[in-house]
Order: sequence, then C-alpha cells, then structure tokens
Amino acid sequence: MIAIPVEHCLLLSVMLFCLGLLGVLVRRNIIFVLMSMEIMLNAIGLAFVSGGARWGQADGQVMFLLVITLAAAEVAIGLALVLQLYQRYRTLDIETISKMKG
Amino acid sequence: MLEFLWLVPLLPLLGFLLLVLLPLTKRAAAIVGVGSVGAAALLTLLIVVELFGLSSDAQVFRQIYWTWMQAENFTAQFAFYLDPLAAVMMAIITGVGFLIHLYSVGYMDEDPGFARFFAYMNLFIAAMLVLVLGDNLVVLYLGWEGVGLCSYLLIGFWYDSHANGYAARKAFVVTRVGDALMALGMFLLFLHLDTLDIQQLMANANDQWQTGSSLPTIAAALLLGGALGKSAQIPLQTWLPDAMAGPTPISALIHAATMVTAGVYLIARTHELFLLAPDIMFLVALIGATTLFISGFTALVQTDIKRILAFSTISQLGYMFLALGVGAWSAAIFHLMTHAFFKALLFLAAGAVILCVHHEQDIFKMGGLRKRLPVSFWSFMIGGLALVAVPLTSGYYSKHEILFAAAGNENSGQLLWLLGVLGAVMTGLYTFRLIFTVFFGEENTRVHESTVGLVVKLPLVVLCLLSIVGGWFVLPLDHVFPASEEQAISGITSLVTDVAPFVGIFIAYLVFHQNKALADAVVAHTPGRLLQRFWFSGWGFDWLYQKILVNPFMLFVRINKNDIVDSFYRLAAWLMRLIHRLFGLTQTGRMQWYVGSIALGVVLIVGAGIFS
Amino acid sequence: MILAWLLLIPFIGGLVAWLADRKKLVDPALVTLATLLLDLLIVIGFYFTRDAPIEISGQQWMAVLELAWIPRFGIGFVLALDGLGLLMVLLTLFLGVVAVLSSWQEINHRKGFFYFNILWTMSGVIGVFTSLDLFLFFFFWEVMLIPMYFIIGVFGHENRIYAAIKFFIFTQASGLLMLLAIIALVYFHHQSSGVVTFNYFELLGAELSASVAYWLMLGFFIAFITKLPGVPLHTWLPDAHTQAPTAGSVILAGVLLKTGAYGLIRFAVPLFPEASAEFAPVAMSLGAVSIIYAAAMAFAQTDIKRLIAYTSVSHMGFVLLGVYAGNETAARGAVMTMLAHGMTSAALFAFAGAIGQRIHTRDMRQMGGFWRSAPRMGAIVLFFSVAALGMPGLANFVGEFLVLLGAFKANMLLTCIAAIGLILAPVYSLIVIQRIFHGKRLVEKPIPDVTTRETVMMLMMIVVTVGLGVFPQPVMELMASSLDLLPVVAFNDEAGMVSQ
Amino acid sequence: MSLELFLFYLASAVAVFATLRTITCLNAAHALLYLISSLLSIAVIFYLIGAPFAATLEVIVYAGAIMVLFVFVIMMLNMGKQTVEQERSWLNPVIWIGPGIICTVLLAELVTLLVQKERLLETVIVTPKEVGISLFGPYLLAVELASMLLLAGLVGAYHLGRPLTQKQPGSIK
Repeated sequence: MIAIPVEHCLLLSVMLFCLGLLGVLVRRNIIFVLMSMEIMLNAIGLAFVSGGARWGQADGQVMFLLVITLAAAEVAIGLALVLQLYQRYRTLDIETISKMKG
Repeated sequence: MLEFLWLVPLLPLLGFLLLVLLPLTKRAAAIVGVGSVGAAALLTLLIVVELFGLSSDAQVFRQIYWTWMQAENFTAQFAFYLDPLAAVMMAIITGVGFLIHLYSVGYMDEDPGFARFFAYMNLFIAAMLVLVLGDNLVVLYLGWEGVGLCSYLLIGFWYDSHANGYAARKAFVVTRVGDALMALGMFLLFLHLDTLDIQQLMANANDQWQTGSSLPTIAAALLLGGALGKSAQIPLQTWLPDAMAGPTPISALIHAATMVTAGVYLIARTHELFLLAPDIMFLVALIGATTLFISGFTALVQTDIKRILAFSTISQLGYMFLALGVGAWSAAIFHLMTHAFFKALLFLAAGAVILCVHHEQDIFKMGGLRKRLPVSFWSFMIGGLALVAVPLTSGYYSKHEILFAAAGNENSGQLLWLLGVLGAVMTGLYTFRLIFTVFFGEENTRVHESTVGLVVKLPLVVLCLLSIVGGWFVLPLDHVFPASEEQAISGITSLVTDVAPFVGIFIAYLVFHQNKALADAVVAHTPGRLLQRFWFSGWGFDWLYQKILVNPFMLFVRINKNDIVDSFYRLAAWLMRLIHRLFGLTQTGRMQWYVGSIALGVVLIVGAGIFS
Repeated sequence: MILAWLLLIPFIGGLVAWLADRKKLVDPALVTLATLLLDLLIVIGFYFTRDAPIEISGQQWMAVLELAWIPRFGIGFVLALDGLGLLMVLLTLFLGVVAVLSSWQEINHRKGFFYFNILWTMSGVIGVFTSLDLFLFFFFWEVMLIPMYFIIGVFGHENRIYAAIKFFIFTQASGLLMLLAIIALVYFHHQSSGVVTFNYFELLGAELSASVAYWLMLGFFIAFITKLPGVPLHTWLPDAHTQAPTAGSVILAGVLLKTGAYGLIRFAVPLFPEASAEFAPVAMSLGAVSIIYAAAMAFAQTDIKRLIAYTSVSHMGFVLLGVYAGNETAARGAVMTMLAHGMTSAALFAFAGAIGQRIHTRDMRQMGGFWRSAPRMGAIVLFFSVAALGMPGLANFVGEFLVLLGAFKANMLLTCIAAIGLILAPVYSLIVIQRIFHGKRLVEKPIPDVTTRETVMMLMMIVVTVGLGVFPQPVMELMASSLDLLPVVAFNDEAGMVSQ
Repeated sequence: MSLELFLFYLASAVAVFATLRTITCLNAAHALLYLISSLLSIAVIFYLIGAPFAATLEVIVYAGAIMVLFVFVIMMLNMGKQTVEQERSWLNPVIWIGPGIICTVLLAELVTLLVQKERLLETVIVTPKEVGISLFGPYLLAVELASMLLLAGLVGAYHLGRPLTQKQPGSIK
C-alpha cells in the first residue's frame, strides 16, 4: 500500500501524451517524429501501469508489456523505413514523402 | 361474281407485292401496275352489275374472312361489306384509278422510279378499296391509314428535294391529327355501343341514343375530325396545296378524285350517327360552306397551275361537305363522282400541259397554248366547264342538287346557299382565269408536242366523255340513305343558281382576257396587294399553325434536345463528383495533417463527452 | 426439364463460344447462332408437343420445374412457362438470332468474349421469363445485367464507359429496390403466415396491410419502370443504346426492355392487386407522359440510334398504359406492343448499325439521299418506320389500338393525351426516312445496298411483323390465360363521366 | 510528505522537462539523451507506484534496446551541423501555434476528465510473479500475438533496411 495518488500518475501520462502529440505535429524530421511517437506510447504504458497498480492487478503491466512490444516492432520498421527513405530522397523531411494524396 | 369481292383489293395488292419484290423491267412494271388495276376495274364492273341486278332490298353483301382482333367483348372481323354506296365508290376508284394508271405510263415514262411509282399507286388503290369496303371501322381505319401512307409516299416521290419531303410529311401529320380524333371517336363508340361493325353500330346508336344528346354529338364530332383531315376541310386543309409536290397523276388520283373524298365517304357511311347529332350536321355544312368560299378566293390568286386546282379541289370538297351537312347524302356522293371525273380530267390535262412545257407550272409563263395543245385545251375546257357547273355538264347536275338542298335547309339554309352561290361565282372566275391565261393570249413558251402519246390522250378522252355524261347517271343510293323530301325551290333561287357560274366566267373574261391591266391595277393598290397576299397564303392558316403549333414544338424540341430529365441525374452525378473533390482535398499526403485531424477529432469527441 | 435445358443451352453455348475463340477452333458467331437456333427449335418443338396444361393455383402452365435450392429460406429453383412466357422466350431467341446476324462482321476483337456475353444475357433473360421464385427471378435479373454491361462497356462506341456505367447504376439501383421489396414481402408474408418462402404462387396470396403493400409495390414498380423504361427513369436508355454495339442495341431494345414490362405483368400487379389499382392512375399518367415526351425527344435527336432509343421509350409508354388500364383488352394490347416493338426497334437498330458500319457515323446530319444507291435498304427501313408509327395491318397497330381502346375505358383523359402520340409518331418516324434516305446525297461515294445476310434477316422480321399485324389472334389467345391476374385491378368507372 | 511522494514528484518533473526538451531539441543526439532520461524517470515512477516489473522492462527494453536502435540510426544518417541548421529553419515558431492549441485543449479536456472523478489515492504493489502468471495464463494468446508481431517487425525491418540497389524505382539521382 503506497500512498501515491493515481490520478497524479494519470496526469503525468496525459501530459506526456500531449507533449508527444505536439512533437509529432510539429517536427518535420522523421527521427523526431518517431521519438515523439515513442513518448506517446510510453505515456499510454504509464497510464496502463498506474491503472493496474491502483486495482492491484497484473493486467496493467501485461498491457504495458504488449505496448512495449508494439513500440519495439514499430521502431524497428520505422527506422528501417527512415533509412530507406533517406537513401532514396537524401532527406529526412517528412513532407517530401506526400505522394499519397487524393 | 359477288363472292370474288375479296379479289378486288387483292389484285392491286398483288401488283404492289410483285412490283416491290421482283426486279421488273419498265415494260413488265407497266403491265403489272396497270394490269392489276385494270383487272380490278373489270371485276368491279362485273360485281357492280351483279349487285345492281339484285332487287333493291337485297343489294347488300358481306364477306367475313377471319377474326382480326378479339379481346373481351371487342371483336374486329376482317370483313368486307358491299352495298350500293361502297359499289359506287369502288367503281370510281377502280375506274378513274385505271385511267390514271394508264395515263401514268405515258407521264412517268422517263422517270427512274417508274416501278416504284406503280407499286405505290397499286398499294394506294388496294388501301382505298379496303377503306370503302371495310365492314367495321377498324378495317376502314386500315384503309384510311393505308391511303394516308401512300399519299405520303407519292407526295415525296421525288425525294431529292427537301421541299417535297416536307410537303409529304406535312400531309401525313396533318391528316394524322384528324386520324387521332377519329380513333378516339372509335373508342368512344365502342365504349358505349359495344361494337365497331358499322351497320351494327348504326343500329345500336339509333336504339340507344337520343337525337341531339351529348354522346352522339361527341362521337360524330370526333369522326368529323378524321373526315376533315382526310378531306382537307378547314381547319385541316393546309396540307393539300402542298401535296401538289407529287407527280401530277398522283394529284389527279389521290388528291382530287379518291383519297380526299374519303372523309365524305366516312360521313355518308355513318350518316345515321350524324343524323343523331344535328349540331354536328350543321357544323359540317358550315365548315363545307366556309371552306368552299375561302378556298375559292385563294384559288383566284394562285399562280401555280396545280395549286389552283388544289384549292379548287378543297372548294369542291367543301360543296360535298355542305351537301352532307344539309342531309343531301346522295347529292354529296353524286358530286363526289362527277368531281372525280372532271377534276381528274383537269389534273391530267394540266399534267399534259406541264409535260409539254418542260415542267413549268407558273400559269403566267404559259399562254396561247390553245392551238399547240388542242387535246389538252379541249380537255381543260370540258373539265373547266364541268367544274364551274355549266348546264349540260356533269358538274351542273351535282352542284345544283347540293345548292338546292342547301337552300331548302331550314337551318340557316339561305346563308349556306348564298355562300355556295358565291363559291360558284368564284369557281367560274378562277377556272376561267386559268383557262384564259394558259390557253389564250400570246404564246410565250416553247412547247414540245411529242411526249403526249396515246396512253396519255386516251384517258383524257374517256374522262372528257365522263365529265359530260357523268351527270346523267342516276346513282342507285335510295336504299342507303334516308329519302330527302322534295323541297320547293323558288324561281329566283333557281335562276340565281343557274346564272352564278356565268357571272364568274364573264368577270374572268373581262379581267383576264379582255382587259388584263385591270387585274394588275387592283393588285397595284396597297389594300389590293395585301388582300392578294392574304388570299395567296390561304387565309393565313399555315402562318397561324406555324406560329402556334410548329414553332413552339420546335422550340421545345431544340431546347430540350439533351433531355431536361437527364439533367437531374447529371446534377446528382455532378454533386457526387463535387463532394468527391472536396473530400479529396483533405487527402494531402502529409502525415502531420492526418495526425492533426485525428487529434482534432479526439479533442472534439472528448469535448462532446465532457460537455454533454 | 425442358425449361432447365432452355436455360442451360445458351449458358453452355456461351462457354463453348469463348473456348472456341480462345483455341481458334470455330467462329464463335457460328457457335452462338447454332446455340440460339437449337434453343429456338427446342421451344418450337416443345410448343407443338406439349402435354396438357398443368394447373397451379388456378393458372394454366405449359411446363413447370420445381427443385429445392436453399430450403432453409424457402428458396426454390422454380421455373414455369405459360403463354406469355413462351411468347417472350420466342421473342428473345428470335431477336438473339437477329442480333447475331446483325453483328456478324462488326466485332473483330475479343470475339469469343462478346458472344459469351450475348449468350449469357440470353440465358439470364430466359431465366427472368421463366422463373417463378422471387429469389431466382432476382438472380436472373442480375445475370442478364452484367454481360450486358460488358457488351456496352467493352464493345461499344466512343463514349461507352459512361453509357455502361450509367446503365449499370440505373438498373442496379432500381434492382436493389426490388430486392428490398422482395425481402420485405417475404418477411411480411412470414409475419402473417409463419412460412418463409420466395415462391411466387404462395406469395400471391400474401396478406399485407394496405400501406405495406403500396410501398412494396412501389419497390417493384420502380425497378420495372426503370427497365421498361418510363419517364422520368428513362435517361440511361438513350446513352446505352447509342453506345452499345449493334447486337447490344438489338437485344437491349428488343428483349431487355420487355423484362420490365413482363415484370409489371407477372409480379408488380398480381402480387399487389389493390395497391396497383390505387396506383394505376399514376402509372397510366407516366405511360401517357412517356409516349408524348419521348416522341418529342425522338424528333429532336440527330443521332440516329438516340432517336430510335427515344421511340422505344415512347412505345413502351403504351405498354405501361395498357398494363395499368386494368382490362384484358388493354393488357393484350400491351403484350402485342411488346412483341411488335421488339420487331420494329430491333430492325431499326440493326439498320442503324448497318448504316454506321457503312459510313462510320450515326449523325443524321451527315446522311441523306441514300435511297438512290440503296433502295432496298430504304424500302426496308421505310417498312419498319411505318410499322413503328402504327400503321394498321402491321404489328404495332394491333398493340397500340387495343391499348388505347382498353385504356379509354379506364381513363378517357389520359387516353386522349396518349392519342397525341399517334400524331407525334409519324413526326419522328418519317424524319428518319427523310434525313437518311431522302434529300440530296451528302456522302461522296454511294453506300452499298443490303447484303443477302441482311436481307434474309429483315425478311424474317418483316414476315413476323406483318403476320402479327394481320393475324394477331392466335398469339393473343396464347397469352390470354397469362393475363388473368391483371384485370383484378378495379377502377372507379370514370367512363360514367360522359354517360347519358 | 513521504519520501516516496517526493521522489514521485521529482521524477515527474524530470520526465516532463526531459520530454519537453526532447521535442524542442535541435540536435537529434541531444534529443535522444533527453528522451532516455525521460524514460528512466518514468521507470522510477513505475517502481514507486508498485510495478517493479514494468520498471525493469522500461529500463531494459525502452531505455536500453529501443533507444540504442535510435542511436545507431542517427549515427548511420550522419546528422551533423547542417541538420541542426535545418531543424532550426523547420522549427519556425509559427508552426507551433496550431498543434499547441490542439494539444493544450486536449490536455485540458483530459485533465478535466481526471478531476471529475472522485480521488483515488492508493496504489498496490503488483509483483513480477503476478504479472508472469497472468501473462502466461489468460493472456497467452496476446503473448503469442506479440511474438508474431515482433517476428514480423524483424522480417520487415530486415527487408526494408537493405541498401538501395540500382534497379529499384523512385530513387533520386
């Protein structure tokens, strides 16, 4: 029994999430976008874990584990794509890759 | 011979089929074309002789071939009905038709469409015979439309010219207006009388309907519509002058002698129905009188020889309608017959003239042809005299019967008579204007005589003869029509009627022969010129129809060529495409734009969750 | 079993034609012609050797085939043939032969696929005319659609994709409405009787509330009137006809439009008699409007195939008028008009195609004076134009006359309006002759006259048209029993308006 | 205020600050370092709220493995001085406005949502054993799926990571 207010944890996670979102929206460098996405995933993980901790259940951490797996896979693919794109376009500007418009 | 009745229309029909299906030489085509009608004429003669040999009560012969259409209580047999009226019509059609066919062999000799011409002519004879022999209105309608079709085909015979095609279509469409009314009349009759067999229909009408009640009036009015169209009476007369675009024998056969009298025949055939509708009877008389009066004036100012005769035909048909309207049925049919003789004669003579002056039809470019073309001249003279009803010619007897009947009619008979007499004066005037201009005066055209051969002359001579003696025939129609009571005609009426044509001839002599400057002087003044132009245009009917019917239709058609209904669907498609484009704009291909949209969506949804 | 063969022969023939072309064995056109002639012979043979009629719920059927298909949902493979169906099948196969003959030289690429589509459309149409299970009916309704879509979209003229998609969207959207109506009908029938069935005979007696019946009737009506087509759902037709290859136009005009009319006669009216009676004045008005509006539109066209397409709309207006007039006279007239229109429009389209092949345009402003070099073609087109304008003695007249005669009994005013169509018919029919065959010659070299193949084809059609026009009675007796369900429609006798 | 609480707030402050720096930093390597410190402080928080297993994972997988990947990639891309200049030009202050508003509003909303609930104060320690039991008990399928995802990621990364050959389209010379 630890007296850390769960909603403070959640508050932190929400703040981190919004910061991550801000990063995704603002940055044009793909590396930074990917990092911001990591931040967001991490914030989600934090929310899961704190929820699980509040009710004393393992599910939160299981979910965190899955999130982390997802993040790992995403980063692996994402970075591979970054390399590939950089090889093709010699830039990391995300706006150069906007051919899929309607 | 009566049992061979079916063969009479069949012979020309077979002729038609042979001419259409086999590639015949010109000679063979002439033999088939003329021969089939000749055979039909011969057969008709035998049949008519046999029919009139029977006692007058038994002069009715019906032949049923097969059931044409049958549904519920409606039955239309394919059947022919021969009575003295049909027999007279049959004789006129095959007789005059044969003569005109014969004439055409000469007239159309150099035409490349020789076989086609005879095919159409034979089909016409067949259809016309079906029309007069039809036992019920549906078979009659078959012939009715058939002759309309042939009329169309023959007016547009020389298809190179668009004007001919237009005239042909105009003829078809204008008469079709009448036909549509007639069809509605048939539907109405069937709805209330449960049959379309003419005899049964008349009997039922007499049984079920009161004289003057609304139903027979409407039905008679609708049938009258059909008759007006076919017989070129006001207001559907405008097609006939244009129909002169066809070869001249056509004008003689179809647009003078036979088809245009179909309306007269229809009314005579259904006279019992018309007797139940006195209002319509009066309307018929009035239309006839007006038509004969108006077209008399129009004929006076025309310059085309065939158009003069065309308006004259309309005018004479007006006399027949006048006769029908006042109940002088026999007189109408009598005039129909004599008119067939002398108007066919006039047209054929005009054709001979036209042929000899290199297809020139303007009478003012002719002149003094009397000596060069004696046969044509005498034919024209005899036909003209019969037309203006000079005593001892056939036209005299028939027209006088009509005028006396009109004078004796209790229903404003004096007015009708007066119009008729004025028309007679006009007839004399325009006929002799034509004759004086074409055949007298100085020559101003080159004439080549050679083309008028025997086949052209023989029909002319026969028709001359008929135009003179035709009036002596006594049509045995007493049993077909109700007897009209003998009217007391005052001496003065009789005298005026007799004198009227001579007045016309005399004026014509003064104005168009003696003192030609007079006519020019009249036209030189503005009112005179305006009047002349008004009359020339046929009293503005064409102009009126053009303005109120044709132009709006054409306008609608031109505006709506791409189908206004489709624009609704096109609008829907356009809207879809617009939406597609608008939504497509959001598809920028920029990841951050998408993420931003998602974030905005989240903001909105969560916001909605909070504030709801 | 004969019915299954009727369906299967063109079905298999289509596959054979495709394979024959792939393997370059025989000309697929020959395969198609043989298939259709075989089918035609079978039908004729069946007609003469048929057994006593089978009676199902008071109606006479010449042949019935009933197999279970998806019993769980009450869907059966039910085929049946009566007089009306027989006439329609005969018309279909006859015009199929005409279509093949008329496109003999027109198609050069992917021939096998073309004839495959033709035969499958035929199969679908025959299915539509024989199936008496609503699910099966809908199935065939779609089967005939898609090959037609390919015929227009792949083998058509310059604007074919647009036309094909328009055709597809119209028929598909309206077909969807019909499907909804069918399912709803089955559902409501299930509600009242507890039986799930798509069977026509059982659904005939479905108890529906008046408003439900009205809506369901509308679903069927819209599907059929789109196909018919009636104003204002006709606009797909001019495009489809104009762009389709000759055979496509022939089949479309001659056969496919008849499925709409057939649907009205077989399904829309008998399934919902009261609702149809209530709706009849509207339907008849649409018919009358179609007649006049399309006639005026036809006159305005300069594209010959478009013109003929609009005349089709006008003629099918008579059918609509006749079906809803609610008496047997008009109904017989409607069926006669269907047959007659099948002949005349198919013949005119065949000629439009033939002329198009000769001078490579459909624009009538570039035609004129063809009579001089092609008098026989002119005569034949003249014949069919005249037939189309309703000349007595030819097939169209019988139909139109009976329709108007019957309709006059039901509604005088509308009949008077429809009679204006009689006046407009020569206006548009004769303009065809005038523009193409009369007048001055505009094309440099003379166009070749009809070939023997075309002459034979046209003589067949002329014989049928004249035969139907002069001796329509045997045909009318054949269809008589099929129309029994139509006159259920009862009218307030407006005729009493002018009674004495 | 207990020690734990103090540590919690301290770690939170570090996390927020580090994250903020991450998204604003111009140099990728510096940003990555900030990110790692943010992740580590979150690991501390995990430990504090009774999830030692998650804290361990956070350190090993996130701050360890994933970030190393980033480091390698940054090294491979050889982002030098000019990239910093580029970043500066890209990070125009104006472009912060729109996303900033959206994020602020979202934050406000989420905070409102959190505040609306009654206060939940306590947390319970969840041992790695419990996590393991539920991982290989009810969540077995999810574990399998995760393994498959990782495999797919592996294969995908291998495939995508191959250097560009001459034949491949889309290259800019």
